Amino acid sequence: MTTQSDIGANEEGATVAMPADGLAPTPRHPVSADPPLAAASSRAISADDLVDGPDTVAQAVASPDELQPYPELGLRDDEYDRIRQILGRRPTQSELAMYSIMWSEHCSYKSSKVHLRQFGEKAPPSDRLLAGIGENAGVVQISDRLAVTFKVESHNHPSFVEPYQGAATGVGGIVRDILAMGARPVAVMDPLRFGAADHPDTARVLPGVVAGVGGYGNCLGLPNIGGEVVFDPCYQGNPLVNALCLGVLPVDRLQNKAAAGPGNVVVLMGAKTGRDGIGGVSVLASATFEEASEQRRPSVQVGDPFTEKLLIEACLELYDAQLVVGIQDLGGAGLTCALTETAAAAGTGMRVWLERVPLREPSMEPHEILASESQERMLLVVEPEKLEAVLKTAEKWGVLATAIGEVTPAQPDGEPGRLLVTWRGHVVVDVPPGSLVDDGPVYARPMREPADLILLQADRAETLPRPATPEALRETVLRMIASPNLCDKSWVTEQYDRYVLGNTVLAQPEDAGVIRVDEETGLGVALSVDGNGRYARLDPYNGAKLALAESYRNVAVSGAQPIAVTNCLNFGSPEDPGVMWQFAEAVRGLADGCAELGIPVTGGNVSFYNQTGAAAIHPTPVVGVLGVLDDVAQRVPMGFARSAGADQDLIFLLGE
Amino acid sequence: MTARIGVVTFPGSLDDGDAARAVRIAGAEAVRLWHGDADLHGVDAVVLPGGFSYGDYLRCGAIARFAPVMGTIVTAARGGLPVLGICNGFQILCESHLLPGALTRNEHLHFRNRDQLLRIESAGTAWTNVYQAGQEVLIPVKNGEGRYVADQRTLDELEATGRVVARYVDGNPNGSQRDIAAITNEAGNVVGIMPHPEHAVEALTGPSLDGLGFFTSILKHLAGAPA
Amino acid sequence: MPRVVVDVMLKPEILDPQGQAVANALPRLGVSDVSSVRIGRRVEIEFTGEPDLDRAREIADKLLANPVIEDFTLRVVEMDDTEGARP
Amino acid sequence: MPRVVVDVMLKPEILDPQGQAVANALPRLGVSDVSSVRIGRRVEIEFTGEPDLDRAREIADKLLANPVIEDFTLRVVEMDDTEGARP
Ligand SMILES: Nc1ncnc2c1ncn2[C@@H]1O[C@H](COP(=O)(O)OP(=O)(O)O)[C@@H](O)[C@H]1O
Repeated sequence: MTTQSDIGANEEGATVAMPADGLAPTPRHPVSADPPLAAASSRAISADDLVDGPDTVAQAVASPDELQPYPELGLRDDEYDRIRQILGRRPTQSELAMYSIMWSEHCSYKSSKVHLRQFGEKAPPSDRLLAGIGENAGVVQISDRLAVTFKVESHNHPSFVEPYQGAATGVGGIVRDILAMGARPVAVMDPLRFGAADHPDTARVLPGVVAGVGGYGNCLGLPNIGGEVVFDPCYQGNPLVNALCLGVLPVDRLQNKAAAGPGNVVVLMGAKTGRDGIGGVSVLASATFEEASEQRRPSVQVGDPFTEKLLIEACLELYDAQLVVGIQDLGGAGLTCALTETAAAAGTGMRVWLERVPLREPSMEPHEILASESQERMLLVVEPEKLEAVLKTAEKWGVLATAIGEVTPAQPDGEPGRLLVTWRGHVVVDVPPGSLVDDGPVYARPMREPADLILLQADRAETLPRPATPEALRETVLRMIASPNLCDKSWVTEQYDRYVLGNTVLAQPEDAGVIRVDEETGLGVALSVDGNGRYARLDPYNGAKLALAESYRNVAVSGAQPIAVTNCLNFGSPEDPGVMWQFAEAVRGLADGCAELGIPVTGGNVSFYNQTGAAAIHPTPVVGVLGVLDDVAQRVPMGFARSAGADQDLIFLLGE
Repeated sequence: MTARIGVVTFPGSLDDGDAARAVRIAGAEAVRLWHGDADLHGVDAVVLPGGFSYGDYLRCGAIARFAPVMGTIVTAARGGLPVLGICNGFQILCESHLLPGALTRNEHLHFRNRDQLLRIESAGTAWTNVYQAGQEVLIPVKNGEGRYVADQRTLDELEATGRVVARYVDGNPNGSQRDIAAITNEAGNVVGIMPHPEHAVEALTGPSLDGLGFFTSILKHLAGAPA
Repeated sequence: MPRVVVDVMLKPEILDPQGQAVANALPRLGVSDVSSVRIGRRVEIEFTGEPDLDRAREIADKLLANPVIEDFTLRVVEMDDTEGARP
Repeated sequence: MPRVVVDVMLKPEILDPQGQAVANALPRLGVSDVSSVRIGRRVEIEFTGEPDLDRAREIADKLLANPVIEDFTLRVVEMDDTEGARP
């Protein structure tokens, strides 16, 4: 790419003129909660801006041959060509950053999409499902009045880099997904996988992850009602930190993300935006900052659960007062994802003044602001006449809220609107939002059964020596219960608050967590998350089914009726045909299993590239099942309690 | 007339709903108080609930102490208003100097949540009068900074004047000096307790019903108190 | 920009489990000549105008330190030229 | 006794929720001229013999600071005559 000084003043001049044609740089609603930034937006454009200004659309038109660092951003040649085709020109720096994020595996599901369809296709019909796959989280109705929403997500890689913050922000992220559906988050769970228990790096990762899950969840006031701690050397360089959140909402409070209604105001609420997690797109600035950029661009995000707690309370108050039209959380892809998804969902356009985004570091450039993964932020779409009430609510809870843009109409010809982003008067983004969200690449990647699978399967459990004497049996049992995977987990679970909110009916060490949802009727839900990477390694199809069956059983034995499934699919690189085969088989198994049990997958998450060099983790589908209890007083705890009055109780073994 | 018990919500309060529920289960009316409102709305007693007020980022309770509502509560408590501080509320009471000493990082450096056996040492306070001195109760404890510390003189004085309200038995979960779990002021109207009695008021959700006594005690106290 | 730095340390008689945990871990790093480790807070306060020591002292006294368990000291530090050596 | 003091601060670009919470609380104390507060750790290391800066640097690097999000500086300080003014 060129250095910024290549940018000629001539093209820039044309750009500066653009705001005159109806795109007033001053907000129509003078509402920024941050006066200095609002002031910056209307300050005169100085000569400095012309030299150091951002890459604009006008420049992109004028310099079609400029080399751009798309391979460093993870885009392939054909993907880059597609972008040029869509835009009819080269993308600006900001646009390139946005496409690279939205078309990444993480956001576009480009390798998994073709397989995940089965969840919808094979799902049994359900009249409980108010929102399903594709939404921030699935929503299931559990009574005339109430619905619950739940989802499990991964934060694996960040938790390896910085265990505490990685795990903490993993919890924070899934909680915002649940919040975005209109629900009050009411519980969390944390399926975890680590390398060997006695490996020195496990001593770094495990305590940090557990403290991070606890630190964030405890501080938000969400009871932790279950999870998993599994050790296996295959996770040594790729620990799995999955986090599940459960939320409850009145059916009529269901929110959606569509930025409907031209003229409505786009509000950014929550933390200021900093250079968190923009490691990926930092190459865009490296030509000018070289060494400095290394220092300035941490890929680590730091969580602030206190701000998230305030954000939760503020959002719930906004929902109850019916003050928002649409809402979306800011997750991994930051503003880029929130702006494009909300606009694409409504078919509208959007006009955004990027300089109004409150920044933690004033020197941030447009592409950095768009890519930032700063935590604890939500994007709201608000009718202009309700804006003041929204800002008042935010102020009451002490969170920042700033109008940064407005919804614009679809094109006159009926085509969806465009997303137009300016920064101090320069047009830095002008794209069809749907092209980022829905038109990303989709791959049917090559798949091949791993060559070593036959060998692995040949080594059968039946051929292992078995304890034959009572002493040997005793020794085996003692070894098993002392093994890290089966031992008491209270060192972990004691670091989690399971009492807060006062509705935890069952939690650790029970098979399923049970939460009372309605204090008057006793209505409640049970949840379990389970996975077994070793089964899935031997047979991904049946391994996924077994994970589902285990979770389903755990919920059923608590006394609940299982009704919905979420899942987090943790795999190696999809570019490895063996991994891709494992993935396809696991998805097929889970979809078939759900069809057989008659419950739908309502949402989930795919985490690929859990791999060090050529060595992938065991395929690890983690499955969460949710069940309903009409009266939580009827729950069945795990312990055998002596019935009153009886001398002895009988123990039965059910099944084959 | 039913007693009206105020429950304060600070930004970051988490167990405020639970405290209000416990108040209702005990048979009183729970009145929600807001940190930014200095008015106590005529309540007969106040509960400062658990949580992470203001994120507890500096020191637990350090920032909450400056909330407008605390100004009023400190004055009223000195005048005899019964105040119960639970966990974060206990920390706030110490930071506000209504109670002596301080709550510091757990000795083992971890947040710890477990069902904890306590011995009620003093049944003479506004919040413990339905218990018997020496009675053992099972109540959840959950904190990261619950280790009570004070200088030797203060500790000796607390012991000598019967102001240690409850002690951990069967294991000290955080390294508290002299196993102290709860203390009171000289007048016995202000009590700070680290464990969470509000989490032990329903058979379905708690390990016992042993926590309810704190909330029924205040009703008994108010009923006996001269108007 | 000069800032006021407030150092808040636990009083010597108060147990510092964090410092102790570090001290206990040192032998495992092959360090045996450390007799004690204490961990406190360092607070850097930047004023809009000139650094104001009296103001800072008031903030420290009321908010940053808890006199029951902590002591503090404060001073003005030029930040560009840092106090110590970078590693 | 001289000690080695290690100051560990979050890198400037990393969010500091602690410092932010304190900064936001100041107006309630009547303080309005503070523009930013950053909070880190101050670690005092006492050696059995002479203070050993290299040793301390190694300890800081491996144990005291998290290089992913924190920077540290270190120096030898005479403790009896403290660095700053007592309140
Ligand atoms: N990371 C965790 N977070 C919360 N709870 C956990 C975690 N790991 C295990 N648990 C809980 O501890 C209990 C025992 O776990 P585990 O030994 O995996 O049981 P099981 O084999 O029955 O699934 C279960 O209630 C489980 O939910």
